[in-house]
Amino acid sequence: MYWTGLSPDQAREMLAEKDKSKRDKRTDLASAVRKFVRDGYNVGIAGFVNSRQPVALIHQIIRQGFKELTLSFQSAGLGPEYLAGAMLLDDSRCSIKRLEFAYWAHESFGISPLFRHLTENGLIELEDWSNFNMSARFKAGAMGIPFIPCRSPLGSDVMRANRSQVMQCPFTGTPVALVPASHPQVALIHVQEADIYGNCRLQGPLFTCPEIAMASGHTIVTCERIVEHEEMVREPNRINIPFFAVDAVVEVPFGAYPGNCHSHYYFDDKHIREFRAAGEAFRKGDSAPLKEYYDRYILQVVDTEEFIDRIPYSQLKHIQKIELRDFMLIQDAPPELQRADNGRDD
Amino acid sequence: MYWTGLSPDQAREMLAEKDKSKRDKRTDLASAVRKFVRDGYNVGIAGFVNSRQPVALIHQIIRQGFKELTLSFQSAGLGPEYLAGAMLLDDSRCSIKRLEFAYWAHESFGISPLFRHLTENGLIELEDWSNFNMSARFKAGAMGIPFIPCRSPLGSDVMRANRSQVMQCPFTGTPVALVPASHPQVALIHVQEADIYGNCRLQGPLFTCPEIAMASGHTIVTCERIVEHEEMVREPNRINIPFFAVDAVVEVPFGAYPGNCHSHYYFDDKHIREFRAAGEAFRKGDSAPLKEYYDRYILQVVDTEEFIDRIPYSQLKHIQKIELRDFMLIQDAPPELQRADNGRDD
Amino acid sequence: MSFIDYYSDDFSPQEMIVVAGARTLQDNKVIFAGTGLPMVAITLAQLTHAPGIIPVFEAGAVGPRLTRGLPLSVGDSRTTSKAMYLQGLNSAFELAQRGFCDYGFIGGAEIDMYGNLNSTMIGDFPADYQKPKVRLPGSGGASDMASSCQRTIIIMVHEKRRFKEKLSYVTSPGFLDGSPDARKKAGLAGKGPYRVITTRAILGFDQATRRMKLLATMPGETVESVRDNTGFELLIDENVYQYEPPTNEEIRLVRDEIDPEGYFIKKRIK
Amino acid sequence: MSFIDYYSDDFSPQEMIVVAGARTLQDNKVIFAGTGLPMVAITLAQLTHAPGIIPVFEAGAVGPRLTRGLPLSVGDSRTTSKAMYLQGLNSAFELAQRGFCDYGFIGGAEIDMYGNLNSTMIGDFPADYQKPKVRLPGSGGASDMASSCQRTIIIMVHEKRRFKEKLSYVTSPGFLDGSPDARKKAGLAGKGPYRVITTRAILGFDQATRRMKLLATMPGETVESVRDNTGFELLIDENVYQYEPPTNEEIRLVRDEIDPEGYFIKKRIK
Repeated sequence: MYWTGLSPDQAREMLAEKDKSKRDKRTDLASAVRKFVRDGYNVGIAGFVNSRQPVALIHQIIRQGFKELTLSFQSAGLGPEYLAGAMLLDDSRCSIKRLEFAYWAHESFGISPLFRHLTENGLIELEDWSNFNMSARFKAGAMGIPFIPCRSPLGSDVMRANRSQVMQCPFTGTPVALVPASHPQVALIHVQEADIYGNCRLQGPLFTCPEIAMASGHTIVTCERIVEHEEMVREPNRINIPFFAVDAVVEVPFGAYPGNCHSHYYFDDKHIREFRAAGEAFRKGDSAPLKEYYDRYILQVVDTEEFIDRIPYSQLKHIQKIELRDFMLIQDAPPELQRADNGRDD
Repeated sequence: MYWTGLSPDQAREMLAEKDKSKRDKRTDLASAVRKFVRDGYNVGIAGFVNSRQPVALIHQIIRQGFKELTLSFQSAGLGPEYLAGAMLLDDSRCSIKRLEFAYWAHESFGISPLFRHLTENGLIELEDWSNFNMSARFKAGAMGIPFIPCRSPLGSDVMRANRSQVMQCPFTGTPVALVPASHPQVALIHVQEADIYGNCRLQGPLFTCPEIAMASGHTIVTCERIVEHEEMVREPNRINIPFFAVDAVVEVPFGAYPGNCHSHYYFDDKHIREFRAAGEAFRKGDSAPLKEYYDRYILQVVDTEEFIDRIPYSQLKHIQKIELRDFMLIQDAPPELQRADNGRDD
Repeated sequence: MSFIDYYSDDFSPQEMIVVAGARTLQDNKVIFAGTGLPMVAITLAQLTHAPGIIPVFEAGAVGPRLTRGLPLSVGDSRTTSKAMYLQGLNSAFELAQRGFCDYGFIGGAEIDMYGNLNSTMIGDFPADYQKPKVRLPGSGGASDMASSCQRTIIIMVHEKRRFKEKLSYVTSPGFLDGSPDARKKAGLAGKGPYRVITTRAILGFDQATRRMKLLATMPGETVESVRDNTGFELLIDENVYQYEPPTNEEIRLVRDEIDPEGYFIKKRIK
Repeated sequence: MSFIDYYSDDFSPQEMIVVAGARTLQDNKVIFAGTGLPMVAITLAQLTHAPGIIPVFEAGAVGPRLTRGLPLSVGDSRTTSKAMYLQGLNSAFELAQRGFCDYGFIGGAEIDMYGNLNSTMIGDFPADYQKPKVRLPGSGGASDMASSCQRTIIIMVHEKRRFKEKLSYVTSPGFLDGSPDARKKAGLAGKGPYRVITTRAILGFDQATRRMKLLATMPGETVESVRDNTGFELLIDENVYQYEPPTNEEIRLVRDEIDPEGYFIKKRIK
């Protein structure tokens, strides 16, 4: 079988030889990307659809320009969409070679116009999996086993178009799918909180972030805020990614914007629609809006701070407010201010 | 292959047909054991060595009497030791038929005299695994897959005396061990906190408790204290066992005594030694101390509360104090009261 | 209350299916929810007859109360309020694989008579796989839900081009080729499709043949109109009936409480 | 400070090996620690030359500071203070299997010339497996550490009956039958034994033959005395040397700070 990214043996050897000491890993976006991303790499994109997508890192990758990337993820929207746009505007600067994935769209915000464009024109290599398959592949990688058994989606065409194998279980005699480990060369992850050593505490769904971090050759973490190490280790049961699975830590508030970052900000509906509309125009033959979008928000800014500078304050305030208001409603608001609670009376 | 406990298909079917509603599952020790334990069952023992062993449940099993049990655990001390003593004193009341396990002893408190007695006299069936193997077997069970690949301990005699199979990995061509899922009919678990529905929040190491709970046909949870549901769900990221993996919740303070229960009490060194000494005397031919121990602490009391009534207050205070004092030292004590900190200066 | 006050006479086909979807859900069951209409239907069920439904979202949340507003993604912040378990994708799918999820509740783009769904591509497979005629978003978690939840409920728009004799690609397994025990032989854990809820009908599956069967027609539809909009031969239940229209209260809940911004349920232009 | 003040002249063989164990550990490495003497040695190393050691305990704790007193179990409360990851057994062993653990540090009851360990049974295997002559506690996690940590350090009492030509049972794999690439062929991830630290010697393994080799003798021991207490033919390094005795400070730390109650290091009766 062919491996994209690292083979299990390569991944093991690379990690075994790595310096795993507890040391300050803070750096800036440009340095982290320069140090850990290369042309031709298999890049693991953490988050889920448009939540906690590593947008800041992807923008930086676009600014620096990397070619022939393989993207590995379960479900993603903004991350691959931004790379697709960069490729379609100038593929001598940035390009996707291949996808190992389960879903590329934006859920309630609609399908991905650029994914349709790339695929329907045969511009990228596809390997379809299910969400569970991709998550399990990262998990196998994180666990240090070459494959993991999975019962879905057996019998489907998904399993005919990828590298999974179906075997008779030697214990039960029934068929089971084996999905091979995924070890991207580099993982891109956005989290709420990290300490300077790379210990990460996630809020809300974990998605497949811990698994991707532990499976990958190198892991770059951006975080909404760096917290004191002593605060982090006060609650060891809440640490979701251990420091030695992380190679670089960059503090980037709004690092998942315009997506959702649990406890910090909800989707920026308006901005996502603006970006999607530019993609849709591109698919229909008008590349101007997409070019304008990239110039304005990615290429003419040096980092995420400058990107966020170009978003109206009222929009940022709104997405923070609807995220935090919701939290208040759940936990602290007086009953008369709460929405009808459809849970059971307990 | 033969399955002990439930086969993967049986385990799936049983769970699929179960009532998984969110309902009050509080009950008492005797009712829980009466309802969910049967002669001949494969019993999953949670905890690790002498920490968070389900002692209260095991004492109750001894009081009610169950025969021909298969015990499944990774490393345990007090749990199987208590059952072994009950068997050796009266095997018409209580007996162990078989072990699927990795380690039975007491670490710093010494080896298990009753385990030696049982095995060296050929009184129980043995299936040796490693700690990882047993943990991975429960994990496969919890994940709903019939086996899980494991790279250890390949090449050892452990793998020659159990039901694992070695296969060539179809992706890498190298050998990998496959360990079959374990689905005990019933799991015994002691935790610090549960709500009335069975959601559990663990403190300290999780051991293999979540996996055993999710793998087993039924799960009985004892807890140091029942917490309000609203308090539990305030921090969903801290819930380690979801309510629908639990069938009964019993509030039993000191439910892991004389073992360690993180955040509540440390080992009762003195009591463990007393119990071990009685076992050692038995192995050397004198059954009187063991009989006295069982009469006094297990058979002549109706529940854990009465058992704890027979422990001197000063002993209980001591084990709480050394557990809590330690916590204070870490987090809150002024530097001059702390032990030398051998961590790095950070 | 008179009949005229009780039932709505102003609802869209999309509103009808979410109401029917909600009514199909039993109280106190664990429902693994796909994105879009299933989330709306579950919320409606929780607000009406089934407050004890335990939703599971693939990004990790189990049993949240959907009191923070309709989630726009099965992985967003709104799926997590007071959840009783909150890990990640692996844990959610493992719960289903183990048997914790009574129903998988998913949408679909194309379906065949055995309840198989396509959400991957239109075109020849595998010939055109790398350059399909139309590329859809891909499996996501739907194929895993359809594989491992005990039963599957499917909710979709009923058009002839979506109800097809042969799918370009089977993304989410139904009864596969319809042969006896096809799912079991493939190694699937769940029992397969239970209901298909569409803009025109409620459909089930014939036990003997595993073929799709019309159980009820939506208000304004007939057996013939459903047949005409189905691209394969449909079995008709001997007790086929007219489905009860949405109540005013159901419609109010959908419009005013659940999806006031019209993210999933398009506003009806009067 | 004079030589006489610096080195201890009052120490037990057990104290000698934990001191030697500690000195063997490099700073800033990840050490997966078995129960008993390895825990004492790691703590001593952290208090002396290697404050940056990252201990991993199989019950789940990664990188705790051992400031709450010596753990009496690798799963007890004292292993968790300020840990940087705290899950369970699966996570700990998976970290090792993935390659995060530089060294496994374990004790053993019996060893052979290829560094294989027995902690399961004495007697004929498999004939007497169900009724062994002597039953030991079993593998625990030691076999997993010996399999998957990048290198293994073994610490044990040096007696002829423990250093055996042939083990009753191989619990923890060393170099297996000693053949070239035996570990790799078996499918093991780690590279195998690195050092054996005993009450009489420091031993390593010959690269060409993977056989145990005497590197240094403990104070009071000679090449002959070590040979006499070894049940198989020992290779002798050409640069074999006398091992440096414990310092007063090391002994003080072990006795007064690390194991004052003598749980693992028996009190020396003067």
